[in-house]
Amino acid sequence: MVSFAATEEQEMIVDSVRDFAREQLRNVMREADDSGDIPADIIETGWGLGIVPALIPEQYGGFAGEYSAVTGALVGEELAYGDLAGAVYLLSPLSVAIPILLGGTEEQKHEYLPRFAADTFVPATAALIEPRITYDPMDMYTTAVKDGDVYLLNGAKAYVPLAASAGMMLVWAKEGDTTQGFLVDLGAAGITIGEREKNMGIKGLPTYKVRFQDVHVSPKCKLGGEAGVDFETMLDHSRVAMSALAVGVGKAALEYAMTYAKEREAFGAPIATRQAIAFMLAEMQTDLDGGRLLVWEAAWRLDQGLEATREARLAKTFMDDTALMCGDRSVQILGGHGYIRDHPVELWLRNARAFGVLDGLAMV
Amino acid sequence: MVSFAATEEQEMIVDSVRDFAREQLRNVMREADDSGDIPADIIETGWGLGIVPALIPEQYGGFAGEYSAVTGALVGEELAYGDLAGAVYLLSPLSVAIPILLGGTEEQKHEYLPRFAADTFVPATAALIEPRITYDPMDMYTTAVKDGDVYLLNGAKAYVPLAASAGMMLVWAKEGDTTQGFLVDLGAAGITIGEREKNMGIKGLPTYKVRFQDVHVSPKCKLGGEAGVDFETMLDHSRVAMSALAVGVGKAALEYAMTYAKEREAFGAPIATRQAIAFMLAEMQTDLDGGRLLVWEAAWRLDQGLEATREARLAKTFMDDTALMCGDRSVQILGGHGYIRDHPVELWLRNARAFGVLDGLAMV
Amino acid sequence: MIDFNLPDHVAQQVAMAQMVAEHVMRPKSRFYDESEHDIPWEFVYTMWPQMADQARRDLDAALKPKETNGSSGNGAKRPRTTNLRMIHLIEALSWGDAGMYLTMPSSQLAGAAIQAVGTPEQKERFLRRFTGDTPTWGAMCMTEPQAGSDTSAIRTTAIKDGDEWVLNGTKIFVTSGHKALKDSNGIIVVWATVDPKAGRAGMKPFVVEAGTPGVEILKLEHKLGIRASDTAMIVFDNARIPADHILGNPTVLNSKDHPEGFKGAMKTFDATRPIVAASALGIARAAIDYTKDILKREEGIEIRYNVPRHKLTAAERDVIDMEAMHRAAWLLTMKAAWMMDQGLPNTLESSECKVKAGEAVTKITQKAVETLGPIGYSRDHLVEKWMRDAKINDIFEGTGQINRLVIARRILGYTSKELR
Amino acid sequence: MIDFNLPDHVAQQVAMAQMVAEHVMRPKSRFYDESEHDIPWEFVYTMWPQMADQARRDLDAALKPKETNGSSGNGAKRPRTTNLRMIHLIEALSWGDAGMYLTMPSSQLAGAAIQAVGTPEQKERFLRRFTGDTPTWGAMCMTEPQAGSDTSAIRTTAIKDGDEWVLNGTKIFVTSGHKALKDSNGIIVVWATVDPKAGRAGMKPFVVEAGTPGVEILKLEHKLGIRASDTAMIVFDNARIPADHILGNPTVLNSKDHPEGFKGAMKTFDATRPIVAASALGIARAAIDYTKDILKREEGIEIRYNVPRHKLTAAERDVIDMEAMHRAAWLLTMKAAWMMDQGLPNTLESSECKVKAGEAVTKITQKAVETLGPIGYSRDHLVEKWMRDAKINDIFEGTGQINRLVIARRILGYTSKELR
Repeated sequence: MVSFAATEEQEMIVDSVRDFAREQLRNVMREADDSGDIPADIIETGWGLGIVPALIPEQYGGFAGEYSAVTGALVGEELAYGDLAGAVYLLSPLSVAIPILLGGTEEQKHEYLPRFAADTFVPATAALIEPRITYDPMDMYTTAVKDGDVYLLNGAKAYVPLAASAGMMLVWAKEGDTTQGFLVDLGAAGITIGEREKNMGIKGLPTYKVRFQDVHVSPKCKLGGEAGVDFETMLDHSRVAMSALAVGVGKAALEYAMTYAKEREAFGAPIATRQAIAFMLAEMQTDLDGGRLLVWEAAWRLDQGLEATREARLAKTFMDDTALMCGDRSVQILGGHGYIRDHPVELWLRNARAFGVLDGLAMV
Repeated sequence: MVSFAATEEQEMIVDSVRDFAREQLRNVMREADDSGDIPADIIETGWGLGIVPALIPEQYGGFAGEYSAVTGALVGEELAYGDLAGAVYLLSPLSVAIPILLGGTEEQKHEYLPRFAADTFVPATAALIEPRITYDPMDMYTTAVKDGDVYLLNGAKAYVPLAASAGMMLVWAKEGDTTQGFLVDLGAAGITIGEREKNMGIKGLPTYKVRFQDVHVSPKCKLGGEAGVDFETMLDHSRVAMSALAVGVGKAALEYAMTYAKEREAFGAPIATRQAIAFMLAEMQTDLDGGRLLVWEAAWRLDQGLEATREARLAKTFMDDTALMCGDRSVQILGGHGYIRDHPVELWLRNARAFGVLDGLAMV
Repeated sequence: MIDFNLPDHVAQQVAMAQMVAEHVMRPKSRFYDESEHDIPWEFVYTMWPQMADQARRDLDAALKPKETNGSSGNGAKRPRTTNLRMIHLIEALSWGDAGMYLTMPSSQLAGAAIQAVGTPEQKERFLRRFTGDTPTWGAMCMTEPQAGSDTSAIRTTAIKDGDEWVLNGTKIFVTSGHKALKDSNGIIVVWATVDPKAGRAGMKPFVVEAGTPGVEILKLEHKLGIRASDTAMIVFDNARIPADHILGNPTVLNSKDHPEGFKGAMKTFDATRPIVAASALGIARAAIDYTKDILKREEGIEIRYNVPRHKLTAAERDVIDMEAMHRAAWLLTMKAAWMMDQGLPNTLESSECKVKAGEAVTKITQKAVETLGPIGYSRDHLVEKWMRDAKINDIFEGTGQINRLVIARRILGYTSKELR
Repeated sequence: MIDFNLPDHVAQQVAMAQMVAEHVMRPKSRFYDESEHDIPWEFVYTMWPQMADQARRDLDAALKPKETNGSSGNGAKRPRTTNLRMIHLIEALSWGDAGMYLTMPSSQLAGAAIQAVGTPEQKERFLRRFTGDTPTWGAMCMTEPQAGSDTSAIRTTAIKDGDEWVLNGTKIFVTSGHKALKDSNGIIVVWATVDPKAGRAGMKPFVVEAGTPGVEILKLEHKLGIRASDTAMIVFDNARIPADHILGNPTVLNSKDHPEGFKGAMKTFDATRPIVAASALGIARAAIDYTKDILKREEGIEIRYNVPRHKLTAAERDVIDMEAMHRAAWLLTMKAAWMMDQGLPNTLESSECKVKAGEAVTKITQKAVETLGPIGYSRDHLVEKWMRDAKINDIFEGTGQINRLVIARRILGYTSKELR
């Protein structure tokens, strides 16, 4: 039965996440952008919300929650409203945990999932994006080739979050015609973690280039075992999650611009009373509200086990553009003030541009 | 030396064309859209302006003028400002005359060009567009194959103007890897002229589907003789010409909407005093002015004998969108009144949509 | 729980509407586009029995004193789905033909106004005719030559003369006006001012029945699209109607704080804008379906949804952009309807879905014509018609500009004085 | 005759500027982006000799009584090409680096104001320093914290006290303010009101020299882009300047018909907006070149300009759209400059090119980042920087919104009262 109301349980989770995102993440956002560091205690506080452990079923040591992409979307929007870099940082373990949950063998679940039920932040990361302009998650340049008893990984990845601190890494590579996941230890021979990357935005999130040269991976570390996984569904999850984050960034930009436009006077009245400004805001609101529903529908389909590739793509297409539009317009509405770092809108413009570019950066 | 000023001679031509377009073409525009007919005397009056004969060099019986794509663009804009259907109708002989002028052999020039120096309208037409969604002038489905002494034409064309009344037709077909032109008599065996087409817009212009089944064409009727012609340049000319027409249609829509918006009151003031309306008009003006310059530059390059494929494409890309935008916004600005046939804007919206669709319809 | 499953009973009705759209409407779509103002009787008769049946049930429910509040129609416990059902049906019928859909025989906006503020007697008197055997139409007369978006500029007057109101003025853009007054024994609801000096507070709705002397149809508009639907210009020349044909409170509350007549009109927008949005999106879906179908059938192009944007062909990306816009607008429309069903205020959401749907259908159909090229522009195919039909949706029930203003005022907390 | 051939002498200078852009600016582009507020001395010293030379010739010409009118600089017969030359040079330098271009040592807008309305004595006194051996900067102080687009809200005051004007107030967004006051013996032109009650009529420009007591730089802004350029906040705390440092007529003409001080400021926009547009389009060209280059070099993709739109790949179509927008904006800019050179009024054209260039560079650079994907977003490449640099062009010298208003007023014939 059609409904646009979240469950009470979801409301509770969202409320606690919202408080954290607004009061804590947002407070360190600018400093993290400058320094490149999100304070560890903020991450620990965020971890303490229990978002990740709550997803791990009881038999794997978690809190017996059930993974829901819809809940993930609600949480993602709130976190990204606080700060995108912080959101991706905090949720990065999910880019390992969720694929295992969705596609891992029973052994893999038993071995890896309990690690995510820890009391303190568990840095983990997925290596997906490649430093090519024709980067395509469904058709990777990084390869995995079975060579006797092991798989050999070769290739190069970029935008790998937390690669320097993560204990566990899920590497996505092309095996035959499909993309498959391989759980590797970051200390394995043949893995070179490059210098920390310098990016236009999400600068509070440490990302790295990682090279793989004949890295040996045991077959039991191939996600889903011999048969592997249905990567397209994983990608659908990631695209929906990223789109939820995009809604949060767009909303942050809209609200800030709205407040500013009501306060800023020009020609004898607040600039928000001029149609040019008011219409920009109305369109931002409309597209964010529409985009949020695209995200919800795609997430709901994933939760229902329905085919969702088309819906995930529609949500992503729409939100890639909408987030950027909101970032750009928020700077425009603030004018010269939007261009300087005293206000956060320039940061959101930089962060918003990530969405159309870094496909697969996060999974929520 | 950079200059944006037309020559005095051009100004004179443009002035006379402008008067004709505004006073005569515009007057019959709505009726022609309803009835499908542009009165013959209007066409004769337009022909009397001497646009076509003036292009034919003296040695071929003309007025010794020199063909200039820039002049063509200036004239095209003015005519289309009056009415697009009338403009294409009146200038349709050029889609035969110009290719001959640019690429015909000396014999072809002597044989055909004098016909266009006549005192009365010379209906002639080019068959270029094909009824396929993947229609591509550089890669036609209609073929010309040398079979002994003759070329055999096979295929189907659409949007062929005046096919039922024209004496002469230039058929563009694929020969080998290139597109080549063939001058055919409309009475030739194997040519079937279909029913008059029913189109969304430019309804005053009669267009037809034409089929070719093993139509025999003598090699001396192949444009440019054995070697053929550089069709890409012809297409550049056509694209520039079409873009000039697009400027005219867009300008007609803008000016009408502007006048309406200054007169129409709502909420106590002319709607043009509201930023939402005023900004739409400002953007239409800006894009039309920019588009016109793209057209001029591409036309100028053609006149200079410079490579102009890129510039023609940029002009066309920009004006396809801009004309449609102007048509759409003019309807929007008139609101409910824009939707009814008492005002011309709905007609311009339909006509404007032709530009992104009917590549190669006219050559000016 | 956030859920996108349509209830079974709605899904079944939608499937039926889609059948009607495909088999009754589509085959005649071009005919009624070319024969402007001919009435598509086959469609009218197909729809009438269920329209009459629905009207009877609505009227009976409205006249049962206890259940006028309407949160649940038949005493059943299931949540209200009236608006959700409505938008789905209209979307399906508009996929068939938006012009024909507008000829659907019903009391339309006139009925909505009477249901909203009429007395039980008025409901019985004016709406019973929509439950009989003969297709009957209602129509709303709001716009005037000098009063479009700015309804406060309405000049039609209603002067009390003894037991009667005397109407004078001209109304334009009356959808189904001819059908209500000439092709059936229908009604029209006319907005007129009882006190020109009172501004919007003086504006009141009046019911005028077919056959009333002094009511003439001056012309039927020739339009860009939705040509199956009649759009009438109606002149009132000392048209006399009984005193009790006024809807709602006849008193003029001069205070600016009580423009209640007008508020009534505005409130109907909350219900009607999602309906217009749904109709728009039916057209948009038709255009998308057709485009995808031809791309696949003629050129073997199937849209690859899992390929990154930069690796797509231009045509693929256009289709995906079209679908994304369409779906976003549709979900906004669903939400606005769902909120209405839940009894939640939905002015913001109604305007949002109207803005997005009006813009989406305009862009989508224009792009569909372009994508199909020479085929798109030809009247041998329906795409060009859909482009023409589409445009009205960015105009009526509040232009895109008016609805942006509504949204902006809501989110900024401005009055229409502060932001205009 | 309509002609797009650049005169040889301009073409040669442009080629030189392009060399500087490529070899002096580009290699340091990233460095000065990261080291915000460091002065790119190598660029400054490269440019200084010709800037000083040009300044000397301009000043000498201005001081020769007969030829101040400026339709022809050196008595030569050839048509004036000052503005055409200027936009081409700036376009080329901004292709190199727009932030560094803004550090170009010259009198900049301050010089333009003095040249426009200064007396010969003022020109000599204030502008001679720009002809010497040491790089020197000028700067314009207009914007205040509460007065951006709305310059009538300026609150900085100039009070006559004996032989001096006393300035009090705060100016922000002063481009090269630090370089003018601290890094050289430069000047700034400060807009202040001599009569707060007189509105725009009371606004006058004053020249303030480096070293004037009471003038302090409160901070340098940290910006999204153009980080090589300093953007200063300057405070005037009882700063005293000689009486003859006022530019133009010191009398306040209270009539609304003579807001001449402000008109002077507005008039400079006709010259400066094409310059900003040119700078924007230099950035845009850089982004297009880079995108095409990588597409070709790394992926073997060459743009096919003769293939119909619907048969292109998405990437090809994006590039073509980018190029079309860019070229349209550039031709508008050329025309606005050409009109200025011809002595034709170009307010409309100046705003048109500014609107289109600001919009084009924003969209083009944002799209370039997207097209290059992971490479576009990385600070290992300059595309992300260009996207950041770009955005200012839709904001300064009149936002896109302000310039749309200017255009609309021109074409509709409205005053700023009628359309605001």
